[in-house]
Amino acid sequence: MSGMAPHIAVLPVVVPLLTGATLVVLHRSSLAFRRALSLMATLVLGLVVLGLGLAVEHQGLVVYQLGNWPSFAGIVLLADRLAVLMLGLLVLLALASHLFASSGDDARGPHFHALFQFQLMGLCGAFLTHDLFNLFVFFEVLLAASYGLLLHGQGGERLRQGLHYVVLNLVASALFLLAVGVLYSVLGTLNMADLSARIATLPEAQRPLVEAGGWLLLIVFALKAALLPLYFWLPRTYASASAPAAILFAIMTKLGIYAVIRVYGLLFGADAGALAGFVQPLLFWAGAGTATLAALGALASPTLRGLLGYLVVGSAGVLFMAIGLGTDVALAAGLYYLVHSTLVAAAFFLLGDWVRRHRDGGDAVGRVAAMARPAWLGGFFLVLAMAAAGLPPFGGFLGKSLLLAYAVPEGVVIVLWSVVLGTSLLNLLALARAGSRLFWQTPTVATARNAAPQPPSPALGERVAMLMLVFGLIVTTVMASDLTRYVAGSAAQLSEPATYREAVLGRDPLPTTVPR
Amino acid sequence: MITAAVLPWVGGAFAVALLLAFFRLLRGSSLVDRVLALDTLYVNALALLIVLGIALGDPVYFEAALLIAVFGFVGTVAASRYLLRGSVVE
Amino acid sequence: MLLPFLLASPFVAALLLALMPRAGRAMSAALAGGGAVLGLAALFALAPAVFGGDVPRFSAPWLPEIGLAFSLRLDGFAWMFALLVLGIGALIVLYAYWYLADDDPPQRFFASLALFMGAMLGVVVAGNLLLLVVFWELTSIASFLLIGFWNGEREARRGARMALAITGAGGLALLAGVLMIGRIVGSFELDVVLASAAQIQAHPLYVPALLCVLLGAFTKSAQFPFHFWLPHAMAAPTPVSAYLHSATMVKCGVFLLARLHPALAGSEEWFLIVSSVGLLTLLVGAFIAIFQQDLKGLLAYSTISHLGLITLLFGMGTEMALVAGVFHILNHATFKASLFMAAGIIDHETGTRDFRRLNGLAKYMPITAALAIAASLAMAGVPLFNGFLSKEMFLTETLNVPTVAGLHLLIPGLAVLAAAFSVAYSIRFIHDVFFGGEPKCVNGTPHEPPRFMRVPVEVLVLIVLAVGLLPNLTIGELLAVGAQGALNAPLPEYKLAIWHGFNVPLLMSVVGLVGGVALWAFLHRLGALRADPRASFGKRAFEAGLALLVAIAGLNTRWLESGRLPAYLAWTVAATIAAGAVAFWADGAFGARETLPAGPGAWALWAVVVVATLAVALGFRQRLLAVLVVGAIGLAVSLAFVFLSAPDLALTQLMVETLSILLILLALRYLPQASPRERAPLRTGLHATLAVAGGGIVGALAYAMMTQPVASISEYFLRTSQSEGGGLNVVNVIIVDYRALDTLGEIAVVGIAALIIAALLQNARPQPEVAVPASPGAPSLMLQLVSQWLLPLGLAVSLYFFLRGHNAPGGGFVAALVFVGAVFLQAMGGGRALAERQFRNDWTAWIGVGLLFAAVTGLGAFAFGHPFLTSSTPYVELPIPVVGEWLGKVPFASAMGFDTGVYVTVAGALLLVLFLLTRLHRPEGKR
Amino acid sequence: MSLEFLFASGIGVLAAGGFWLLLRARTFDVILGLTLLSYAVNLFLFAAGRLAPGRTPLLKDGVAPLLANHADPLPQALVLTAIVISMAMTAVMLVMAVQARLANATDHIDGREPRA
Amino acid sequence: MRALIPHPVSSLAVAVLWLLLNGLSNGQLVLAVLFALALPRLLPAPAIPSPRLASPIVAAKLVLVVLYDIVKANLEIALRILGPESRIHPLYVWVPLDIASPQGIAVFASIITMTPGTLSCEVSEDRRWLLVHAFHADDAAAVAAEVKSRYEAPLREIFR
Amino acid sequence: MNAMPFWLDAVVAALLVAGAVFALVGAWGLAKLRDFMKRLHGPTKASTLGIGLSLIASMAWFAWHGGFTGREFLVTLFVFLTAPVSAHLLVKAAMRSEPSAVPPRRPDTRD
Ligand code: NA
Ligand code: NA
Repeated sequence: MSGMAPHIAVLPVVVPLLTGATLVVLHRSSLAFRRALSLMATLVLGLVVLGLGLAVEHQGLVVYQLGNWPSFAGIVLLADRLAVLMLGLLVLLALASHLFASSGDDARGPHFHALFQFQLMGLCGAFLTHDLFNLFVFFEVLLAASYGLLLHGQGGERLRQGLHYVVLNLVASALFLLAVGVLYSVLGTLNMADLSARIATLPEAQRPLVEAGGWLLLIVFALKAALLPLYFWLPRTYASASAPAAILFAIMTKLGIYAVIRVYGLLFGADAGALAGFVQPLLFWAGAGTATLAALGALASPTLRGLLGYLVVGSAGVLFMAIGLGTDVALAAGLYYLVHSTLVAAAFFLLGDWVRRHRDGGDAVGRVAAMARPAWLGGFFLVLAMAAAGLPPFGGFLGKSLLLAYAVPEGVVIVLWSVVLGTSLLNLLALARAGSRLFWQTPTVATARNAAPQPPSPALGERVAMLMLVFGLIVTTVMASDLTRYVAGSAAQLSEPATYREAVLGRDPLPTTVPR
Repeated sequence: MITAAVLPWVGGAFAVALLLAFFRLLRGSSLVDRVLALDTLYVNALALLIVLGIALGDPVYFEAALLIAVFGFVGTVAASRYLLRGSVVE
Repeated sequence: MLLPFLLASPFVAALLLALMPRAGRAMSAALAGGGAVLGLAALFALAPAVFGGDVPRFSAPWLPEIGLAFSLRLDGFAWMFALLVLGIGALIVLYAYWYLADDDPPQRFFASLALFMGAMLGVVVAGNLLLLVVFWELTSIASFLLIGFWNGEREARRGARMALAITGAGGLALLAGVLMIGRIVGSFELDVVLASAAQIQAHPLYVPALLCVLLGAFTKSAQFPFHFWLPHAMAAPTPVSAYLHSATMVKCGVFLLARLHPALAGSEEWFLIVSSVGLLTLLVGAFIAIFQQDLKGLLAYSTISHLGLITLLFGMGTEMALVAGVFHILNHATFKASLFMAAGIIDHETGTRDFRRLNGLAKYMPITAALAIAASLAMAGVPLFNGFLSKEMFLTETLNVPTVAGLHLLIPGLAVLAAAFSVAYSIRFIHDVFFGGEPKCVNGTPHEPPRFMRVPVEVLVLIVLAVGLLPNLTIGELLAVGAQGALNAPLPEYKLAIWHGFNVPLLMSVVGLVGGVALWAFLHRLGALRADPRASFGKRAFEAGLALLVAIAGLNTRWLESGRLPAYLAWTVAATIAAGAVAFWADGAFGARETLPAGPGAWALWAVVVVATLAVALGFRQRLLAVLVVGAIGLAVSLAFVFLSAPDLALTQLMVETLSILLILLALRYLPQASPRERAPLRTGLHATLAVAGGGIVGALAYAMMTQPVASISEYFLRTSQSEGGGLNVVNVIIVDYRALDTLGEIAVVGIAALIIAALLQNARPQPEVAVPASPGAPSLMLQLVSQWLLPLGLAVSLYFFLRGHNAPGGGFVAALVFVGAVFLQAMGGGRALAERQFRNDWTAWIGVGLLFAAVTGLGAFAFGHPFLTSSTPYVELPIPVVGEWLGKVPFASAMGFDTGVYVTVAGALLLVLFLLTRLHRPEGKR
Repeated sequence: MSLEFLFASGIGVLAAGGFWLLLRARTFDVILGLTLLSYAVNLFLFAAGRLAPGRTPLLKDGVAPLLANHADPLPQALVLTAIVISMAMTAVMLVMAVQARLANATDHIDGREPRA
Repeated sequence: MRALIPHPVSSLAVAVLWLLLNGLSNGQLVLAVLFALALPRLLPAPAIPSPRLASPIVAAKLVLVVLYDIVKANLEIALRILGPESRIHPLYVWVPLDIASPQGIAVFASIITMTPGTLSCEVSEDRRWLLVHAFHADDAAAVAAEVKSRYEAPLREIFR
Repeated sequence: MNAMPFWLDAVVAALLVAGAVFALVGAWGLAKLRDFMKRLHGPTKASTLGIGLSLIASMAWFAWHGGFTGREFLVTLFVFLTAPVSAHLLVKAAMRSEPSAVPPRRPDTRD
């Protein structure tokens, strides 16, 4: 392991890649074997991320130059506290997804675990890469894998939503390339630190193109992260996914937000001159609109999982508002909320699957056959609903409190307060409505007769997965202070683009480029 | 010298041929016609590459010419099989 | 440590119950009651300190970043309230043990009840305002669970949701207010906040903070106009109602008013808002109460009215009014809890709560009747009962209100009116239930309840009487310590006594009593008390509002999240247009770089691209035709790459083009052969506009880019490709070396795509009528032969491209595509069966092997201490002396190993897909 | 008309055609639209390296390895990656289109025929 | 020999192809031999077995005849294409086949396509008839007789 | 690089011109003629020959300029090998779908 230490930053990409490839080679081996291999690899990934986290704590920024090329020429991976945070979250969700899937979902179609590992590879790569085009490539890897996971097990509705999801993402990929083209054409490089350095000294005449490139890129991220007016596809798609896929989707939305923080924080950060923070006002207002519409959507959603999709959108809206405020403290609060909302969404998707099973396949909130409703199911629903609606004592409450406490209620911040509090109320109403109908409504005589027999209680793996996520929620609540300090550290790190440039480019003298 | 003098005209002729084939591709009337036109398009493109190679004095475009020949054929076969049988491979 | 123990005991009980889903009624009640009793024990253990003037505190950090700490603080006021919560809580548990029916799940009930108790206790002892909000919201949740306990009933579910909506909204407002207070003061610690009245009230955020906090308090305490949720909470089991009305939930609000009184009260705003809301509530609640037909309904509106009274007192802002308010909280808790329990007994024994059916019960259950009448008299404020004492103090205080000139009689007058109302509804309660005829339509003959069900009522009525008769002895000290805590300052002079001599308040009391009796008699004679009460306006407004909200939400969902992809795409294109247009907003997008002249060749290719694109987009609905024209576009694009000195792109584009066409042809068979005409001119026009604008923006951006000067890192690649990357084809060296990670990702995508397709096609078998029918016939001899001849040659060509890639156009990807083409030609010539028989390969495994190969080659660098994907030694000479020299230098970068991985992955993936697609239409019964 | 203008206008036309077909509601049209769009995008990305007709594509003795003598190799490498990825995705889309038709009995992208 | 080189034609073709592609050098010669030996072996046996080739002289003569005919036929066709369309009289001809070898039939059909104004359209399933389309002809029998004598006869000698 | 001798230059030029003319005529036929079976003849023969001639020209040109590898010969061979097959398949497809291309009945079949 010590021999691997210098390479720890690349291992989050390599480990799932090797595992995925091996799983493809051994695609005819027993499912049990593939499950075990995939689980092992995910645990190893957890160790790797732990190691990387320690390295980041120790060194500040961990830079890895692939192919031993100078930073500006080759591809560079970079791990900072934010990346480690996202990776840690990913590993937790991945374990939950794996355990849940291994209870039977993975048997519904071939290649689940290979696709799962490729998905991890793509996500890890996207969290680590410091190269704009390489980010595109990892986006493609993780999206491709997500198409597979979304369609896993098929079904007409899943195909329908899958088509929408795939087409939209392909268009987004095209826009990504346009953005890369525009930025490269003016700035002549792809390394993010290098881009940042060049934007900082950009001649005024070239600013309009770079700005357009920045906006184009924002569309790409906004489509993934679910920002108005580009989130419309999300609720139905998430609602159609199986629970293990939906768990990973929960972090994919956050990936879009991560990309916004990473790219805009570095490229258009404090020292980007006239372009500093140029997207932030839009992020704030669009985030406000997103959160509001999502809260309304949650209220109107006819199914539980549709509602969950809206909750995901709503949390993205709040996060965008936090980013849009453009302060360290707001970003830190946002990051805390990000962790919490991701965990809640993941746990809720698991629960949604249980509910669906207990309802003979449907999770419609309307007046349909009532479900068999063991108390534990209702208990989990209660806890998750409280967490999701931002009710105390869970992290949602703490996160929103952090956000509000850090922002003086004056000017646009009043909008922030109103939206955060107002959407909390709407979410509360929606969840109460859904919960009371799902768990409290008694069956009519006719439907009771047709009601399915009590389904078997969830498999051990599923229960462990759920407990893991709930435990994560409790940890984010109880250890809120430690987590807050960590994310504040991340935000502080991000607020110093110069540090990144120094760390990435400092060791290689840049080639002289003469405009021609 | 003569070669150099005729090359633009030769290239132009192949280009015109290409456009004629393109006209037929758009005009039809039947699908078979259009497959034939596309095939001819490929063949003339190949010729253009040869001419370009001579003009540049660089054989680097030979690979492209070879691939146009091979894949033009594969494409024509597939399309005509689709027309002929309704399936490309049985 | 006693303080956390005090708070923990009900929570522990709740948690234990939550973990014991099968606990019986006795077990559940014992646990919940145990929690209350343990808490009481702790409370009494703390009593000496508190009564001695000490304030026990406890604090643990939670989220110091914003000042949230787990701080507990037990001053006299908190002690008094804790006593209410736990004491009445214990009685409620005892009562509920008897009250619950056999099919009510006891574990759920008592767990929720214990949670409720704990949450309320938390509000009371919280020493940090944010922590108070935490428990505050918990009370909302717990009450939601309890109100909806009989979940089979629609009214219960609705009532629970309404309560949650109103009090939840109030909780969020409270959070906002508390956050603002915290911002003003710099701390959420109650000690600090209570000592910062001047600072708070001078701050510009004071009014918003006050409004938010009051919103929280008013919603929770059911103050007008938020009062309507409370009567609907009556759907809860009666013990819950009793608890909710006496010691918890609605008392939260008035508790908060008292708690923050030292910090927030005293200002004009406070007085105006709080007292007017209190006054209105006092009147409205009392008036509506008279006309209720439901026993619990009457009690509920009575509660609203009494809470209004308390609010009014707190609004007055004087010290003595605060004392009166605290006193009335205590009194109201006792008589209202006993009244509810009595009502529960009546309901339990008769099966109805309708005044029109309940008559003359005094005959059947005399003891209960006596208890209920005693409690009602306290509610009416009749002397010798505890309600009289605090009401008298209230009337006194109304006279001291500093009001605007000319209106100084308004408040005392309205207070007397309210007193009359309360007398009227109390009489109605007594008369309609216990006297005046025989009960109607009741199952069996009513009788007294089980002995122990009555005990809690007896205890409470005893307190009512004891306090009413001997106030100083019984409650003097408790009130003093409680009021002192609430005031956070020395107590004013006051005297607890039944008789203060003849004075104005006494006169007001008498007028109220007489007026109340007269009012009741008048209404009774009129028959106005027999009519059905109308559904409350508040409830109707709330439900209409909610329905409107849901309708708007549904409209929004239908309109924006329509499930129609074209709409989503239209938004995306519109966003693209907006983003791109930014470049042209300001001057400068177009640079001054010199442009190149366009020759006829360029014009020809341009014409082909433009005409073909228009044809595909607008003209050709027949799909095969469209595919062919797209093929022509692809060819033109390849030629463009050729002319622009990019042979690798030309090769790749050309082959990918052909392969895509092959794939499309394979799939097209299972799709309609032509696109239908669309009939939505408006939408079509919009789409056309978007498409043209989008294309225009993209084109303009492209042109703008090309007119800007360049300052690229690319020259580095040109300069080092040969010396350090070992190849003359810079593009290929970039792909397999400088940016090998991109390529690794790219082939992973190809592999993943193949896996997805394999998964999708695994069990697919189209119905015969879906596909274009295949015509029979022998395979073409000529094709078969040619494909057969070309196979080994194709393989050789493939190897040629592979080996040359580093120094000439080509490389692993192109080579793999050549291989795929050759194999596919074989399948077209000889049929799928033949080709599959010939290539018994596990193409899926190829994908994995290729990826492993590429990755492991990259990992090889670790052995030399280099990073992932570091390529080594550009050229090797074979070590054998003579042979090596004879052969010459063989270019061999280890990046070729990587390229091998590319080759194998791509070939495996494409062949897997192609063969699967050809197998889609297999004969019935065969796999 | 400069070469750059021709090139850019060609990109624009391809992109417009791509957007237009994407907005049609049939799976097959969408696939064609994506194909056209990816042509446009690939040419666009290539254009980011500027146009360099008639240059030596490979390194060669006697030709200095400068951007003045060669087409910019970096965008080419990017376009290569992009081409391959878009091919893979086209394949996925195609198969999904077929499966959706088989499952929903229509090739409408929303899985149901619009009401007339 | 047969064990070492199971598909001699194939191997020869690979070797020649490799050298044509890469030019002649010592290293490439080694590779050519290597691939010539390896590739046909790696690949599965062809569905239609390789024919035995005889009479190389006849074959060489045929190649020359065909090349001459190609040029001649193209000139003819070019003139007719450039002339008025009304003067073109196309015609279908069924040509009975005497040659049996599948490779022979294929080559015959190919030659017909490349040469005098004719196109081979279809080989009947029993391989006894070849449908030919003539660009401009008046006498079907004459067309059949010409192609049979000019190409089929030598081919029958070559593919025995 | 020394200039080609006049005769070689002339041959190369002639081959190129001839090739271009044939290809042009073939394409002209494709574009002009009104009947599929007539149109087919032009491209299959003339264009193929046109390619062949230019390939030979290219071979000769590079032979003199030191780049001879015989690869053009390979392409020529390939084109000549595959053009008849393409044409063959196209005719078969046309005979199935084009009314004007329906062939007469085989002489040895009765009814
Ligand atoms: Na009555
Ligand atoms: Na290297």
